Amino acid sequence: MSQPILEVEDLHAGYGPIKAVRGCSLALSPGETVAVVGANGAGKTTLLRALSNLLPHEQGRVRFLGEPASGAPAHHLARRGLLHIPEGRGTLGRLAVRENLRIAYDVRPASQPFEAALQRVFARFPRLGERQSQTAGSLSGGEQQMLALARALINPPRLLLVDEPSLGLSPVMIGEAFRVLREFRDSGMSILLVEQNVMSALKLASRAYVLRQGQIVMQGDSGKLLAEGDMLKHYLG
Amino acid sequence: MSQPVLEVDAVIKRFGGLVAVDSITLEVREREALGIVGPNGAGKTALINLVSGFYRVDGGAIRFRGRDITNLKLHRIGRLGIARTFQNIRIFRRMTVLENVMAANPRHTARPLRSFLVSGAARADVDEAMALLEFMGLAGRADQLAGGLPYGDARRLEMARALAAAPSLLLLDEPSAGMNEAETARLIADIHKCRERLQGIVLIEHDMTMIRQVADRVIAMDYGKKMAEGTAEQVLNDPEVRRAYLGIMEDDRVAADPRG
Amino acid sequence: MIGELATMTGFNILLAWSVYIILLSGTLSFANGAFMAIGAYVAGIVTVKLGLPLAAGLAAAAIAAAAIGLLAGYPALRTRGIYLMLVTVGLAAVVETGIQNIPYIGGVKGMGGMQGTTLYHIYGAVLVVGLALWKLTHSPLQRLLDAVREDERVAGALGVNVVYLQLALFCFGAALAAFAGGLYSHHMFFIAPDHFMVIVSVFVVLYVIMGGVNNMWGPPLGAIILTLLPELFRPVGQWRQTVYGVAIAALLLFRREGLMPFRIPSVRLRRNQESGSAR
Amino acid sequence: MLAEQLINGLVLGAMYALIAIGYSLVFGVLDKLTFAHSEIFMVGGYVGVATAALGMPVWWAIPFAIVIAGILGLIVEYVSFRKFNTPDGHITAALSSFAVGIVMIDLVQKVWGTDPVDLDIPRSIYTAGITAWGIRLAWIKLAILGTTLAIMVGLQLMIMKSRIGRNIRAVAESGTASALLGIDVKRVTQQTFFIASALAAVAGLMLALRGGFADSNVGLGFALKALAIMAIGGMGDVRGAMLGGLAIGVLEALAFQFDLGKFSEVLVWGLMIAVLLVRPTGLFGRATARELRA
Repeated sequence: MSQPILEVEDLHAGYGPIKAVRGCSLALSPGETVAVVGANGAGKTTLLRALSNLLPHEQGRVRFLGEPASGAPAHHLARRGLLHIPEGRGTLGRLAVRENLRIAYDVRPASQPFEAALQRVFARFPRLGERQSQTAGSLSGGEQQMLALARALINPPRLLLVDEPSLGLSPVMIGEAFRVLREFRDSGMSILLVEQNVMSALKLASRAYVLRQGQIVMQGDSGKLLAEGDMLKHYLG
Repeated sequence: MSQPVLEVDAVIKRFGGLVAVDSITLEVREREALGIVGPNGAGKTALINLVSGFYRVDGGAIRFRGRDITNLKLHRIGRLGIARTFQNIRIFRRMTVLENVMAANPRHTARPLRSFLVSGAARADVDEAMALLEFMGLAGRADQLAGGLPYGDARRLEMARALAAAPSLLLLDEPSAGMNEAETARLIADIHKCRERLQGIVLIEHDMTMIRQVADRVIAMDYGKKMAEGTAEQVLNDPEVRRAYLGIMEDDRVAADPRG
Repeated sequence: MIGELATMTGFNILLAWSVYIILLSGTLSFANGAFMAIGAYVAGIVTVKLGLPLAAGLAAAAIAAAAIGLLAGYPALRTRGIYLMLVTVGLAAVVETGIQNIPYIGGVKGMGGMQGTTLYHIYGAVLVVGLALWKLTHSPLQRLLDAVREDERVAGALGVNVVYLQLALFCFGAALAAFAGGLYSHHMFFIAPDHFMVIVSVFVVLYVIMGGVNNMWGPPLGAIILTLLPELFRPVGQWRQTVYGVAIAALLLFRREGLMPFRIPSVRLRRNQESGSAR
Repeated sequence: MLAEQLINGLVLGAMYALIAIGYSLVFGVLDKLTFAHSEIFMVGGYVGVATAALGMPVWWAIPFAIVIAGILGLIVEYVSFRKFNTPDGHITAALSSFAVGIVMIDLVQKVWGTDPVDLDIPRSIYTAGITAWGIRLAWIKLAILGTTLAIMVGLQLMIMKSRIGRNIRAVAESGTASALLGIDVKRVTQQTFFIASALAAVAGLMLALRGGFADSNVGLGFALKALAIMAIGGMGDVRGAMLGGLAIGVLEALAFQFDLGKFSEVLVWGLMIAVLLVRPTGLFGRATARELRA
């Protein structure tokens, strides 16, 4: 088995008194798509923010591409190939669509020249092409989500962290977002997906962890988790 | 039938194009605990912010004990007897636990400048506050800085401070977020203790055990609309609610989705 | 020399407290130098031109500044943070330019003839204001103000009319600065616009920040140190200003909270608690 | 002559604009105010004095001013701003930069004394000029206007087209989102201070060139006015600062022309207070659509 892309051991992180992540351990191998599911307030978003070093690790160890990641500034991890699409998508509203993509492209050396990569993205997301010189803030919620996901297309990352892609989207756009994520998965991209929408997450990911009150209470193959009835118990109590 | 404590009548709240609260109508009856559930971004917290005066209402009306409080100034709503807690705990961290509770004393918040003349450690004020701290099991930490409190105690301090404002309606915004089983069980006990002091409670929660044990009636919200209403059992077993919570199965979205 | 130093320190303590009073409610004012100027001139007009006693001059000064504080304060309080800072700087600049251009008060050349302030007046005022602030620190009002400073919205939700409180304190602060201004003009015998440049307001805020904003003793401490520091560096001779600047920058760097970082709690439990966890 | 006054107004406005743009950049990216900006502006003038004293053609002072001011800007960023990134840190940072400003004034006065110092460049520079349509146009004024406008256009291009400009606008919007996109926020902050300080020094140099002397006490007055201009134009909005600066320069020239004299001073402040009260984010600033703060 090749070396895992991401290894997390007994991670503790949180905001001041609120210890949202209390000892999580997980791993992700190259090309794998893994989901982290759980009710709101379970610590999913905090986990991702800790993995991309937006939050300090109070305890535990994280290794990205085999090298220790704890303590490195967030932009170092980004330059080593970790792309974190945060809750609320993290698009730069006052910059043009094209500029948002240019910044995502410049993160690390790319195999393709920018214009070529841009045309490839606009082929997949024609609407972004039509609006490329508009400010990202003027896009609709769904379009901003597409712009956020397009960042993983213009210069594919080694690991994609996606935080609640379905948040605030209409059902139609949720379907579209998951279709894009499925294309990324099928193209061999390693993805760690945090999602409250359990069914969609488990249908996309091969494996999943269930988080409850900052701790991993269940993990396993998506099929097995889907089948087990008590999965719902963790949600509806 | 006595007059409801709180009436929310077709209230609307918009942020730019997004309609966060879409003409919600609900009421809290005398001595009732109303639960509000719904997935992330459903507009639950926005609704509480509207009732407590943190947000301005864009449409509809809010009545508290028969009196119209729509878009009333924040401090006027507070003085009428609506108190609340916050999802991300907003206690006064550089003040002691006792000071946090005494700061909410309605005698002084109503006439701040006059309180200059009173002694800060007036026996009556201190005893009143200490009684509340004992009630919430925080008496031992009275002189400790609120900033240093462990998570569960910080939540209880926020409730003690809300009660110190002598409210008749208490709004709780996901009080159990980030709490483990034991802390949640104790929180449920604390809420039951508070009930006799209050005419109504509104509880926003994701922890369904809490909803079942505290809420007399439950409302489910999604995309700013009321999706279901009834007893805890009815609402939590409603297929529509389960789908909103667990998300839509890819293939079975054939039926035209009402939320469009 | 010592007398002069003591006098200036006394004025600076009163001015520092005038900024502290406003800062108590979470509003920072860079206009207190201007309020001092208003006080100095108004008191001067009342005593010299109208021939009334010093007390009347000081009272008029305080009332005038409070009125201007009310007029400028209410709209200004609608702004927040950096904007509020800028509006008060703007106010200071307008007053500074104004007093330079009003012939009645001598314009750029200034105005003279005021006298009557003694060291007793100054330190009498310091004592009175100090007692009042001590009473405030141990009153419920201190808790309300700390709450407003820490989370204005939550304080509002608990029933505190925050804007009213901020406006009231803005006027009290302005009045105190003007009172000190009145004393100042009757000590200096002669005043001119360049005594009250915007830079005065900046320095007064520096006293408060340096001394520590969380405690009534912070501002006087800051005022005393920053008034005496230049004298201390006199032996450094011509490098006084540089050393003074470096000292301030270093102090701010290492004592971010200011020299008096801790709050005086407004209430302590008399009987000590049995349970160990409380201590 | 009205036309001549208008030229003077534009020249003065150009200098206001350059300082105001510097404030806008720092405020836009850092959400903080720097009080050392005024002294870096003053230092610009003395770079002109030094260059002339070395006998070099005075245009060499521009690159010198940019480098020296840029380094001063980095020092201010490190000493006064690096450590104070807490929300209520902006007051302490502003005062710390004020203290650094005091040191700058004192050091300059140690070398050149407290009185204004003349630039020893041939007087002919001031008299040379042309009279077109009956208006007396001194070369020096046209040169200053030209240089300043060129810098402003160049800056606008850099902000809008270059990578540094894109990164500055990204960090100005959100440091977190920028970090996740691989932008080194600390590096961009330093670049911003360098550029802002360089602009201020060039403005100071222009003032010294126009007047023929450098003055160590010119900083505070000019800077406070530029601060007002930035607020009027829109906090953190470079375009606003440019237009605001030129407009105020012309208005003051007109006020002087119709000998309103001193009241032109109050004009700027009155306008600022009015604009801030009506529209806190200034004329061009984006009204940060913050809901009633929850």
